[in-house]
Amino acid sequence: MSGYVEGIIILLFINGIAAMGVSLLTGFTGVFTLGHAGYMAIGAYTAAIMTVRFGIHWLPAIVAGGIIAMVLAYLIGVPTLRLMGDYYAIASIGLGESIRLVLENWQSFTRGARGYPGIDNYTTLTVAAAFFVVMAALMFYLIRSNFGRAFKACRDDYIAASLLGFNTARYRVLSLSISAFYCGVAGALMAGFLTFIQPVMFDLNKSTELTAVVVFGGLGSLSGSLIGTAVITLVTELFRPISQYRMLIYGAVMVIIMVARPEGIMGQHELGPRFIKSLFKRNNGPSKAVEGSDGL
Amino acid sequence: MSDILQQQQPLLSVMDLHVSYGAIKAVRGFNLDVYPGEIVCVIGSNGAGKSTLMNAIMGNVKRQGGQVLFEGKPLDGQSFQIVTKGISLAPEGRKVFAPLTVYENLMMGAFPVNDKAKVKKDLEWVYTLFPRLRERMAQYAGTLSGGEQQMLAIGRALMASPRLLLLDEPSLGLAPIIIKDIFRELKRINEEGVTILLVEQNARQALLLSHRGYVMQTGQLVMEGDAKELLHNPDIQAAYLGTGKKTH
Amino acid sequence: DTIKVGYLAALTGDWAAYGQTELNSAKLAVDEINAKGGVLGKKIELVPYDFRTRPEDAVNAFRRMAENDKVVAVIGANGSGINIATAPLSTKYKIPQIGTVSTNLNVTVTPEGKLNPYMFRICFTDPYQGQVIAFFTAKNLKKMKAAVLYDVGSDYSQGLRDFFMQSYKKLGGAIVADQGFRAGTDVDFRAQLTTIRDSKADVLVLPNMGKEMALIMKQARELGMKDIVFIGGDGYGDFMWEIAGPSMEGSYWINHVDPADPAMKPFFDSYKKKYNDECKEFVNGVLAYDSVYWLADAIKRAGKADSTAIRDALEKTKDVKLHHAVMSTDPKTHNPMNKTAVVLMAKNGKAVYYTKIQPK
Amino acid sequence: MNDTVLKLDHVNKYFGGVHAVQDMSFTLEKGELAGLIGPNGAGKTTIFNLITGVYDVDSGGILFGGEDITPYKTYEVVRKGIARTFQNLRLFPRSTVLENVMTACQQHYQYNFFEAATHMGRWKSLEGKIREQSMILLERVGLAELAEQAAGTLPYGHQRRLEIARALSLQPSLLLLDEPAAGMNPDEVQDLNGLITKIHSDFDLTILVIEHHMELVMEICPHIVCMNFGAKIAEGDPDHIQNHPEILKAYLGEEVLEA
Amino acid sequence: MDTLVQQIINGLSLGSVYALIAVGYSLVYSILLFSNFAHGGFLVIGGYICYYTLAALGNNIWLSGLTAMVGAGVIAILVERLAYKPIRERTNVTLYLLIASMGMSIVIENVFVVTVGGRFRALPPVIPTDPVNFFGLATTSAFDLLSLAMAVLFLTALQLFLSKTKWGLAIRAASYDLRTSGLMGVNVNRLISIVFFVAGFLAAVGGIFLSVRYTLYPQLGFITIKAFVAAVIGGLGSLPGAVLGSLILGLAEMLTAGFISSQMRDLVVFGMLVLTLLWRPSGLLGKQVSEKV
Ligand SMILES: Nc1ncnc2c1ncn2[C@@H]1O[C@H](COP(=O)(O)OP(=O)(O)OP(=O)(O)O)[C@@H](O)[C@H]1O
Ligand SMILES: Nc1ncnc2c1ncn2[C@@H]1O[C@H](COP(=O)(O)OP(=O)(O)OP(=O)(O)O)[C@@H](O)[C@H]1O
Ligand SMILES: [Mg+2]
Ligand SMILES: [Mg+2]
Repeated sequence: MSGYVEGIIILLFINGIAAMGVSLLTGFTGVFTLGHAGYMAIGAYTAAIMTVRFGIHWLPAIVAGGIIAMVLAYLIGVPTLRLMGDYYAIASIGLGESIRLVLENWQSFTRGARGYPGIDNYTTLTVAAAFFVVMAALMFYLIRSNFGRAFKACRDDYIAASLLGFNTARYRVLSLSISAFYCGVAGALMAGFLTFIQPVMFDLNKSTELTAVVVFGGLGSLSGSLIGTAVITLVTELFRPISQYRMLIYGAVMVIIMVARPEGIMGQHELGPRFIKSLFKRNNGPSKAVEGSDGL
Repeated sequence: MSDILQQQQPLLSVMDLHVSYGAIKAVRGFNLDVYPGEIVCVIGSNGAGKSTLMNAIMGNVKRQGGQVLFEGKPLDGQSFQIVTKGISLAPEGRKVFAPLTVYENLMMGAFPVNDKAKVKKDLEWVYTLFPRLRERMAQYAGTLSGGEQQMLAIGRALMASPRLLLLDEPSLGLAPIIIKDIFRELKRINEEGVTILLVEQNARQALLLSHRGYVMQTGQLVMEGDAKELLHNPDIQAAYLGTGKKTH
Repeated sequence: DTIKVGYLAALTGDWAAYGQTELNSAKLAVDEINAKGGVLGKKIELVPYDFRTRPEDAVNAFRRMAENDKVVAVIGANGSGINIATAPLSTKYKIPQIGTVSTNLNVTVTPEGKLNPYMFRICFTDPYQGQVIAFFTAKNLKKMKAAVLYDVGSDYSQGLRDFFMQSYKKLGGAIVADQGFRAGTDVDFRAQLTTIRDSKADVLVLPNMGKEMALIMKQARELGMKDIVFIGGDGYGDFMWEIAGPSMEGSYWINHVDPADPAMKPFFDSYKKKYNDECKEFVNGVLAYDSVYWLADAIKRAGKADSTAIRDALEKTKDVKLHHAVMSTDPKTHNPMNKTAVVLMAKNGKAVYYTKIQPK
Repeated sequence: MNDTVLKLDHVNKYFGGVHAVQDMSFTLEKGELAGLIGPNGAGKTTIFNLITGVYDVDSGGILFGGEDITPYKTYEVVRKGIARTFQNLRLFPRSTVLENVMTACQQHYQYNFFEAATHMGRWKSLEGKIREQSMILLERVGLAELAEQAAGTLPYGHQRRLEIARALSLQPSLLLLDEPAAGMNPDEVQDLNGLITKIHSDFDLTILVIEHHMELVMEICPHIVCMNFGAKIAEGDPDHIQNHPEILKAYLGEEVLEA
Repeated sequence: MDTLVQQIINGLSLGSVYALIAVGYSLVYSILLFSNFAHGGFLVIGGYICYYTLAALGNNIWLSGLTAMVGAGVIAILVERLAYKPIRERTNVTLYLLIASMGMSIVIENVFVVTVGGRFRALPPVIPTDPVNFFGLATTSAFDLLSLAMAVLFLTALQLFLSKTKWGLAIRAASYDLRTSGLMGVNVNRLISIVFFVAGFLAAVGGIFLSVRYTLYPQLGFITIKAFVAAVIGGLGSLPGAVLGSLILGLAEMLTAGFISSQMRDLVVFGMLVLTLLWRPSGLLGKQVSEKV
């Protein structure tokens, strides 16, 4: 495999992990976020500082990146997740930007906006793939369990959910924490991939991209989120030779996918025999037919 | 009575209507005529396609086949165009505008009417019909009780001063006494010249009120005829009117 | 059969204005060289890639240049963060890269002091520029009370501020106000300027990009700060006059290039002719243009279009005459040696040569 | 047998100027099947909302099994054993019929996060149980064939039954049904009658049902509470209620039922 | 004391710039209930139209301003027709609209990047920016007074339209339920087009103001983020809320930067956003209709 392709695949794995996290929160729990790049930043800096400054092995450092992001998300989530819909979304812009701001200003620890160079190149294809496979398996399992149903209940109708005995606030915070863990790990892997990180890498554009791939993969479809990640990455790579028109196409693809398939590439189905069967049933499954109340 | 009607041109005719949702065929080749001055009801069990029929007439769901004529002319286009022709619908499930007040909801109903004096008169009439709405004029519709919302939905449809009034399960969630009031009032407005097409689960009441009735089953027409005849048809009685058991 | 040279340019995103000018200028240089027969008898072919101002995208672009396009060298990008991220790749693929305006030390030398053997730069560095600004402020202007207003989110800005403050304090100056902002969402600097006004600073140092500096000056004058002197770094661009207008008058700009230098005139003229546009982001334009010439010279000296040989030739650069300067590279740091800084002064609607500085 | 399951003790609730529930008191004994009737806007649904903690009471107490449940949050109340259906349907429309029930059913077959994320431990056996239980309930309400259909596409009447199944799967001791027969034709109401009496005895439940279909309430509820303007106006057996002059006037209409 | 007054004036004038943007943004939110991230794009379109027509029409700000407003309004309608209408007709999940609007904003930005380039362009000083002195206490620019006046003017006009006409009522009804509004005889598509026209129109006003003050470049729309935040603080869909939120945000930013820490300005601002929302979950003037169960 050429290094170029390998680089893209590693990036796909990393972004895929982050997208799964956002997918859990936005697609399955119905909490719309525009700030998750902030948690990637936390993961990246934790891993970078642990490996470079304290000489800790990269494996615990990556896990620690995820955990610190998770703890922070929990602390942030408890008060803020009481906000609903666009209100949380806008607040999350603020939260993500605030994380970045702290990293930029805390120069003694993070070296500020100038970035953190000299990180070990520990994210090899094998490492990225291993993390991806394990975390994807866990996430696919999780959504097909009692927790998965609870998240979806909170998404679809939080009043009904609480009347089925779910502590919806708790599940929202839990979902946020898990998603932050995923983003944290993705960030830590990113640090080892690029060997250099800068707060500006984790800006609003990055957050937006994470949410965008989840939405047009299909809200409530994990495989959809991964396909969305692949599509976006491939679009930007394939069109690289036409350099400056690339972002124009990127934006247009985003619009066209939403217009052509507002429910996202996968709707809320998972890639599998059932989905493939439904493709041949002349109609695009039950999701389209349902009107009425919906998440968010 | 219906013989005389038959000689006139129908106000509304639905011919060979087909509607489906994805793979589900909700209405398959339904026919129906409503003559001026009539009250016509459509009865049928859950999921028979009655609401779909109403929505298809209003241009609120896509018709896959067939035709709808109003006064002999094709009734096409989107719902807002259909409304201006003098048809209004009180939809199933009430669909009141939750963040608007009761008064504002009623004024939305009067949207196609440009005559201010007429709107005022109608408003007064609706308020008399449902005194509860007058009491709750300034309350947000979303916080009304279920029955109050139903009154509002009917009132809102009346505010459009339609020539043809479509009602989708008007009695849903209403107290017995209110149902009686409403049915009495429907009779009265019908006598004033408003033609009514009604979908009801409360088939007995509906047939008692109507001139003619249609029975719908899995999207198809299974029987039509004079309301009184349907009321006494044993099959209908068995299937839609309960077994005739009464509570006292 | 051509010599392929990669170009990393920010063609989209926040730096697009600078990236587009760089690419245009580089193309101009390539055309000129090719028109004269190319180097070693071969024509140079530019392979430009955009990187969306994102390091992870730049890394992919670099790999693609190295593997698919088989470039012998890479020029760009107009941001240090990008070059620090691509540095390991330049070593891995043994492809030299020339940073145009990559002023961060860590582009060529790691924090541990190890040289990135394949990374070069044509510009001077942040510490050097910071030192120049401090020196000029304290020694030439004799102003000892300075305020700084910098972009918290920019590596360039933060670096320049740090190094300026270090040197300035050493020279006995006092920082009476140290204010920050964030480019992108912040366009209104009056709160910071009000604080600076109250601090009675007699000079305001602006280690920023052109647009922000222009807005700051304009707003400062609006706030009635009539006497304060503005000093900025190499973010200067002629477009700032359109934004700030008369507020520019009397400000000083440390720069790589003197735009009025007769040696530069042909470049500006052909740029205008080719693109029907002034080269307003001229620092980027000139440095990109000369980077191509520098690289062409190195290839010639190497005698073959082989990337390792080119690297060696770049490292051995000594007194190579480019358009904007005479270039020598320090083999230990890959920084330009003894590159004098030009100080421009804004006067009567344009920036004119004021002095040259080379602090010890 | 004679222990009190639910006791409302002088409960009051205001919405701005509207005194929606006025000094309401009644009790339900264990195993009762009671009806709550009254004109539109009388405050019936509000009572359900107060019991389940969706709204807070302004004054008074609500005792469930002797314990005052007014301070509890909704989900805590539910876990104590109260389940309800909604006047305005509140299913998860995009989920399948089966998933709707499983979501509720899982409350009684909890396994932990680790097991959920790895599908190890009790995951397999408990998921099997949840599915099995849910199917049993769907069969009870006659929806087993539609298990894989999205709930939002079911006809209205079926959705009501699904809500009942979902509430039942919480294994409550008190079941609150808010207009379960709305939108059903008389024939279907008859079926529902049967269903309610059947689950009442089979699941050993106490049931309180709000209905405007008198043929249902009068037939199956030996104990009826009637309210108007937020206050109780009568309580008793069907005969008592049907002949109560105030109820005739305010609610049933003078000539009862038959038009 | 002087400083405080000056910072308050600074804050109010920054707030009035936000207000111009926030009103248009809130207007679209009030009908389609989604955050139209392409609003910043409309603003940029207005700015560029004005820039180029100014050059062509010999610096006549009234003429080119009008062209820009109408132009941006028409483009806003087109964007709605092309990108939003097909989505809203098929689903009522507003998130999809939101993503489409993000895509649209990327498209608009990059259309300008590839056509006119990323260069910063300054509009000629067609709007006066001379310093205005308040009793020797504080200084601001004439420009800020003008933009506050504009914001208030448009707000009042819009507010009257929304509360006094039946079309205004229809907008509010449609924002809750498009289909049922159609059943009331409201031509929903036309209504939405009108709303987008007005939003584009307003965006162009903002665009012209911003480009005069802060220069024009394809990413200019990005600064609307702060205006979004302001609209949220004020209560989404509430126009007076948008103005109130803007002024509060402007003040908070300036006072933070002036007296707490300029480096941490955003942190404090977003902290305030969260606190405000925790105190009033639908913003200061947002309507809180509790859901009936
Ligand atoms: N939005 C929808 N998507 C998919 N299927 C639908 C949708 N709406 C209705 N259906 C299906 O179409 C059929 C007819 O439904 P419709 O609502 O017209 O019945 P109805 O006669 O009004 O029933 P009810 O008496 O319960 O109101 C049913 O099988 C229903 O499941
Ligand atoms: N959140 C609220 N805000 C304001 N008023 C409310 C609210 N909820 C209910 N009400 C009012 O309280 C009264 C009681 O409402 P409730 O829903 O309990 O009536 P109900 O007895 O269930 O009527 P129905 O049989 O029509 O469903 C009604 O008049 C209603 O308008
Ligand atoms: Mg129906
Ligand atoms: Mg009720």
